[in-house]
Amino acid sequence: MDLELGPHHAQLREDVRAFLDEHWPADDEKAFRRHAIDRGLIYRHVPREYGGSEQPTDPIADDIIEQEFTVRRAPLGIVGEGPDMIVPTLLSQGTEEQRREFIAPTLLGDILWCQGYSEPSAGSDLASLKSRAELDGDEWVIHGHKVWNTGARNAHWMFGLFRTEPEIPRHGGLTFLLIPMDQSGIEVQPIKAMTGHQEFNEVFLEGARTPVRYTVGGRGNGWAVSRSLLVHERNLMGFRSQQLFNNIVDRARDTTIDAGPALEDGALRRTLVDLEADLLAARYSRYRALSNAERGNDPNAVLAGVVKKLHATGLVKRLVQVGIDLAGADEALRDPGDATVDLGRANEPGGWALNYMYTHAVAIGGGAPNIQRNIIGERGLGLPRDLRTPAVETARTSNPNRGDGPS
Amino acid sequence: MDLELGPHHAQLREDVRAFLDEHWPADDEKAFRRHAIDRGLIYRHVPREYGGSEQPTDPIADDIIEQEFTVRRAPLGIVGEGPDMIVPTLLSQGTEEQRREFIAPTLLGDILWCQGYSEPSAGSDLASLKSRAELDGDEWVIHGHKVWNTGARNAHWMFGLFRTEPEIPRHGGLTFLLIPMDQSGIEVQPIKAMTGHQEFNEVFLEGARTPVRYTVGGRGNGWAVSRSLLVHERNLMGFRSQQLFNNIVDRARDTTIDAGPALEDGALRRTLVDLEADLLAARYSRYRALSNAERGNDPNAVLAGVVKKLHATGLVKRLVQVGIDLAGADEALRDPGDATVDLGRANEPGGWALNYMYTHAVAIGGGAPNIQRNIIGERGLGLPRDLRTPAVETARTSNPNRGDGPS
Amino acid sequence: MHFGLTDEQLMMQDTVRAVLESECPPLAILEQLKTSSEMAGPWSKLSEMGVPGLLAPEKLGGGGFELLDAALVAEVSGEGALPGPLLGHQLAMLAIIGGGSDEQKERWVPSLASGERVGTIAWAELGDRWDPNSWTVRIENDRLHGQKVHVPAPAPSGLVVVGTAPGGLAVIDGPSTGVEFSDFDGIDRTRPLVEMQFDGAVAEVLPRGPDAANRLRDAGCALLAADAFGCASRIMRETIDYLSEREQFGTRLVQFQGVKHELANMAVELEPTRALWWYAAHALDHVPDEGPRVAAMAKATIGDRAMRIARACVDLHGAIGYAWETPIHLWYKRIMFDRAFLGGSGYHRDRAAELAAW
Amino acid sequence: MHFGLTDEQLMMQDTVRAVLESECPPLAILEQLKTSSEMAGPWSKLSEMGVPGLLAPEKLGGGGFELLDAALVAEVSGEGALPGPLLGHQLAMLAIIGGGSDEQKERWVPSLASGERVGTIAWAELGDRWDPNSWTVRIENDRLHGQKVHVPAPAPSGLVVVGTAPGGLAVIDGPSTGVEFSDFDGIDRTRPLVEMQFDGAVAEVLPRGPDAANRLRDAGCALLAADAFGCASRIMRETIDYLSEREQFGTRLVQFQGVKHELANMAVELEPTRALWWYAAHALDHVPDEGPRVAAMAKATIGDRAMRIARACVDLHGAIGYAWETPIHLWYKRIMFDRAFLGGSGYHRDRAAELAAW
Repeated sequence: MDLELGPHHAQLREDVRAFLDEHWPADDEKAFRRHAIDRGLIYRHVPREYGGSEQPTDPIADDIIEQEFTVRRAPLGIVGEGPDMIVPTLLSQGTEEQRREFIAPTLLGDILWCQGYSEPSAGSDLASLKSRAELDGDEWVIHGHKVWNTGARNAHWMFGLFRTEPEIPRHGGLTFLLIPMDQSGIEVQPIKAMTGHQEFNEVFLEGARTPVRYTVGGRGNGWAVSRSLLVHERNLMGFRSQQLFNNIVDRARDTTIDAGPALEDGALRRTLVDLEADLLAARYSRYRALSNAERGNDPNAVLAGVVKKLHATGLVKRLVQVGIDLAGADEALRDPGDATVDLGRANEPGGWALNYMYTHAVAIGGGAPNIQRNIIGERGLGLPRDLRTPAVETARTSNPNRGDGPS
Repeated sequence: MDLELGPHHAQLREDVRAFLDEHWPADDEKAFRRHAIDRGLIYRHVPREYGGSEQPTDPIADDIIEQEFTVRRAPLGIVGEGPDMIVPTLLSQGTEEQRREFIAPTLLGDILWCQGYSEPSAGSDLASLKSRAELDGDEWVIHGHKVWNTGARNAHWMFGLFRTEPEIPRHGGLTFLLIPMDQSGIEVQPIKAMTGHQEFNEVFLEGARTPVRYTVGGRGNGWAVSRSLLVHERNLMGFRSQQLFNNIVDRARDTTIDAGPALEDGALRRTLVDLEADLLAARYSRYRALSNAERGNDPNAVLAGVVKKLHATGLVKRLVQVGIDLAGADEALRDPGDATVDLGRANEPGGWALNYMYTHAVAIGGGAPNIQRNIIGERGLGLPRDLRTPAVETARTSNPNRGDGPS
Repeated sequence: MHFGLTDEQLMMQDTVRAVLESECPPLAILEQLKTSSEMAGPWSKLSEMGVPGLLAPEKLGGGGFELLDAALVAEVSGEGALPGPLLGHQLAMLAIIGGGSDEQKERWVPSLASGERVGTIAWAELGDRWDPNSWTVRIENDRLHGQKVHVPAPAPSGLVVVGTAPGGLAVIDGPSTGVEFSDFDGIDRTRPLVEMQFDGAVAEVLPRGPDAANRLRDAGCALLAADAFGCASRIMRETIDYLSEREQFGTRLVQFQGVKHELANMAVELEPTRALWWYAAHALDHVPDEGPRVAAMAKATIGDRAMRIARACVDLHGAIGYAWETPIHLWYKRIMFDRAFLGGSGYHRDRAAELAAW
Repeated sequence: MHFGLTDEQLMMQDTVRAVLESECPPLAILEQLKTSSEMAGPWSKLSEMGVPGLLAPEKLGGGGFELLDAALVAEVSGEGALPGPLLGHQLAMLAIIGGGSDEQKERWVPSLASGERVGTIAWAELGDRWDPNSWTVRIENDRLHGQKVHVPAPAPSGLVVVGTAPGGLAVIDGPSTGVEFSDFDGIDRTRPLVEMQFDGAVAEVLPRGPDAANRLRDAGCALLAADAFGCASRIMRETIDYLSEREQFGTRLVQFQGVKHELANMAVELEPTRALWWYAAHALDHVPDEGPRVAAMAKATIGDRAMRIARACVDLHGAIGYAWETPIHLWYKRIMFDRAFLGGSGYHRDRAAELAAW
């Protein structure tokens, strides 16, 4: 085990601060990001040739960079379907042509993406999806209906799974396609969330078209392509949780329980210790996963991988409950209004109520909790399939990355 | 709603105290119980003609009597399979001859009973039991193997389910029999529990015999007879929980947290309030059930009935956890030794450790928790059967009173 | 001994339930919220049925019912996510009945009982000051000074009972100068809240206000507990209904044992607490030694459980549970209100501990 | 950056695991407990492998390993419910290494490291006095007076490190007058405890004892956390194995989704904490600012979760889980020991809060 905060880490922190002193605040976020890429501070896992900064794996360095950027409210890499999902997918499964066309502009925010997985009747059971693409010359013609799409209104492109081989059942007949959004065959309708915000969209595809060269991973291989996403999954949840925790501590300093600061209340202190224990467990589990990705000798790596999501969502739910209760009636009775899900601003008006509800999107997104439990049981603990569930389910549950949720 | 602690209740408390002043302590418990029956203080639900004291339903009166007897450590009615299970069964399903022969001696402890339900391969799935009885003239001849029998070593009689119609599958082929224990065809072997105590027995029946007149409820009707038990179930758990709670409060007075009595610790106080809320919920749910038994107008009575057991076992588990943690290392590191599961004495050495483990017997006894959950889902919430479980299960889950547990 | 509802009480619940289902079914509430944040609710229908005056004495035009009856209505109100001013109205009524002089009662109660006038209660102050001892609004020469928050939105011509330092009550009888209302963007759209600033508003002191204030708080706890219970049981029912329809993997979701057991665990948490709020409401009228403490316990316990159930049920729905079009957020937010209004769970647990005999 | 085990560490765990499985498999431990409450355990085998001296410096005959390595052995010890004096021995060794003079180390460490002598630690005093500041045993003129409880049973010729007021350490080097042992009927039969009464027993003060005492406590927390983790993961495995065999309703119990989801929830609670105790042990050697605090958090968190898992797994077995013949109570009781020894979860949470930067 080698986790020393070495001299290079102290140096990195100095470097980051100096970088921010020089470049931030900036009017032009894109220019700022270009500088940050040049200096190896963001998109550290993406090769230089595709627009990343290509740095060695070092989660401690990642943490230092995130901390310093966050304190200064400087933008890190873009968060969203583009950099987090399609970029790693194209890196591992895309054609050279696709990589050159999409990755760099995606990292700089010139191309925005949305995701086309879930359908009204295919949520947890994604392999049952119905939206279909048919070849017409060198173009796919697409008819279908996607839901729980977060970015459709602003996105330039959509990626997703479409049924191309109607004769092959379930997940065998799917193809992963990239589709331009700006065309007459696509209509986007917003879906309002319980928070009152327009967080999702429905996307209706009626004769939408995309060239065959935008097929990723080959025709009929869509299921495998979508599975590969999980390997590259970023762990934003851990960072988010730490920020929520920090917000709780801030609040506890300013709130009174029994005529003293809440931070001196014995029960709250024990609760904070419990929460922090899981924050540390999540943080070092992430380090553990990264190390195993390099060495591959962790005998419990699969189990550790499949429990990660439920551990993270369980923790974030405990955090928001403690936060909203500590914030008291003035927050619990308040509509989130225009509050944004800003990691560092839960203590602003409406912030706790918004985060409180938003955790449902976090919990459901990327796979309903019960699907996760099946995966943990079957892949993590080696349990057999459920009692007489249809055989088709095996295929489905082998993909922990998708589910009955927003995407 | 009419729950007034009326003048008659105040009078009752005076009467009970006077009774105890006069009759307790006594060397002869049986004589003491006879007096208590004469005065209407114990076996209040059993008709006079069968040896009970035949009083109107009044749980407040029950509570007063229990409180006063417990304070004085005077014996209430006998607790066990006899008065709690076979007496109500015979009252509702037995022949007049059976009632006259068994009930009064059972109430006075002259006849002790044990229960023959579970078998090695039939726990939760009780309908699959194999022990069989065959007619030989006017006697049943019995071969089989029962487990998790608590009273077999001292019992004079066993009641239980036996397969009498081998051609009828599952629960259809069972008969409820009463069998004398003192015969050569019966061998009892003790089973030690994790507490170190000999809490259970295995019973081997090899050619054991019992007269046909000891068939209860008719041949082949055993399943229905065993189901009727649940209706008469006594709620000892509530009383037990209250006693454990009182022990925690006592302990909290004598234990120091942060240089003050634990009873002044804010976190513990909130925990006590939470526990007490469920004690009250359980108590008034019991009153509610008794009232509904008389009026039958409670639209949620079925749901309230099926959740009772898991609510009670969940509560008792929280209680022992708080208790053992409060008692500290000196108790948590101590073997239960000869401690007894005495309701009022958890604070004596070994008492918390014993209760801590004993709650498993409580939780498992009378139906594994997951069987209870199925029953709650199906009977309480109207959910359909599980996904493609065998049809036979319906019959099984319709009996919430039995399960994969000690009996 | 009888610990259960009478057939009349059950019938009353069914009647109110039917009115809510016909007058303001959840989908209609959602529809109305699209264009307005004002939820009128079926006040006149409820008034015809005597609901506003349930707790008022018969001789003042009320129903002369007990708090348990009001709690039974609160349960059904929770089930139906009843929009409107009932909660604040009932508390205002209790304030006058408990704290007012005979003359005041005769002056105010009949029109409140009939529903002709609507009352509300200005209780909390900023910083979670729910405890009457912590109030800072002053009344001097029948004039109020200070600020109240989280006031159930009063009708323009309404009557407002105001908590005053140290723990008293005063009444603003209709529009008055020296009162300024400001909007508060409340989480529960069916029960909007406002903030009130008093700068010399004319008010009448309720002579027995200090006694009444505690009674109000206790009654409010019981009513909010019953409301939260109703919300949670309705959310469970909505969830079961949805999962019974929704198919995935060729199977209705409700048939998965994992789902069934999760729902069963919710029922184990919730159903036994029905007897707890029944008893809390009953005891406030009949067992004065226990009522306030049990009401505090009921509010804390049921509020927390209802919230957990609401949150778990959203997740059981999958993404659709998070969508605004699915009405469960009506109850979810109502439970948030029920938990927070009159003070949070920790506050009431601490109170219950203070009141305990141990 | 590397945060994982080396192949050597994994191999060491496998080796110890194999020794325990061959020398003292759970059923053999149960069998031995039928006739004796003394559990010898495979001490000589472990000594051959260098386990007793793992933490001793190489120049004193030890392995020169880190606390993480000792914690990895503790995990495996938990998995195998290892009977014997390893815990007390390791803490005694750490006491002498951390608190002794050079001469004392040279005198005592080699024979302890080889396993030839067995050490133990007399830490707690009656009334849950685990904090070194709370100790009352006095040492005057190299003679001890007072009482210690919950002492891991020492060998007759063993070495006993004794905590003394105010927070120091002293060593009783083998049999001595003025020491009286009395039996304590301990819950964990694989790690018996005694009580010790000192009435003028001869002892040598460890000059740097006060520093060492804190280090001991912290190391103990990490070792107990690792042990409890091992116990819980083994209990889960035993439960899965049993439920995979046991059929009811014509189906293996493990195929019921309710069972599967309950096991999955346990894994979600437990598996991430592996990285927590790894880090606690690592930090105690390498990140002195964080080590003590994280070790306290690991003990409290993992102890509580392991206990919950143990209790849930007993119930998942059905009645057979409650039977003494089923070995899971070995781990169950071992977790009870791990949670209570060196102080309960609340105590360590309070300590962690005191040490926090917030």
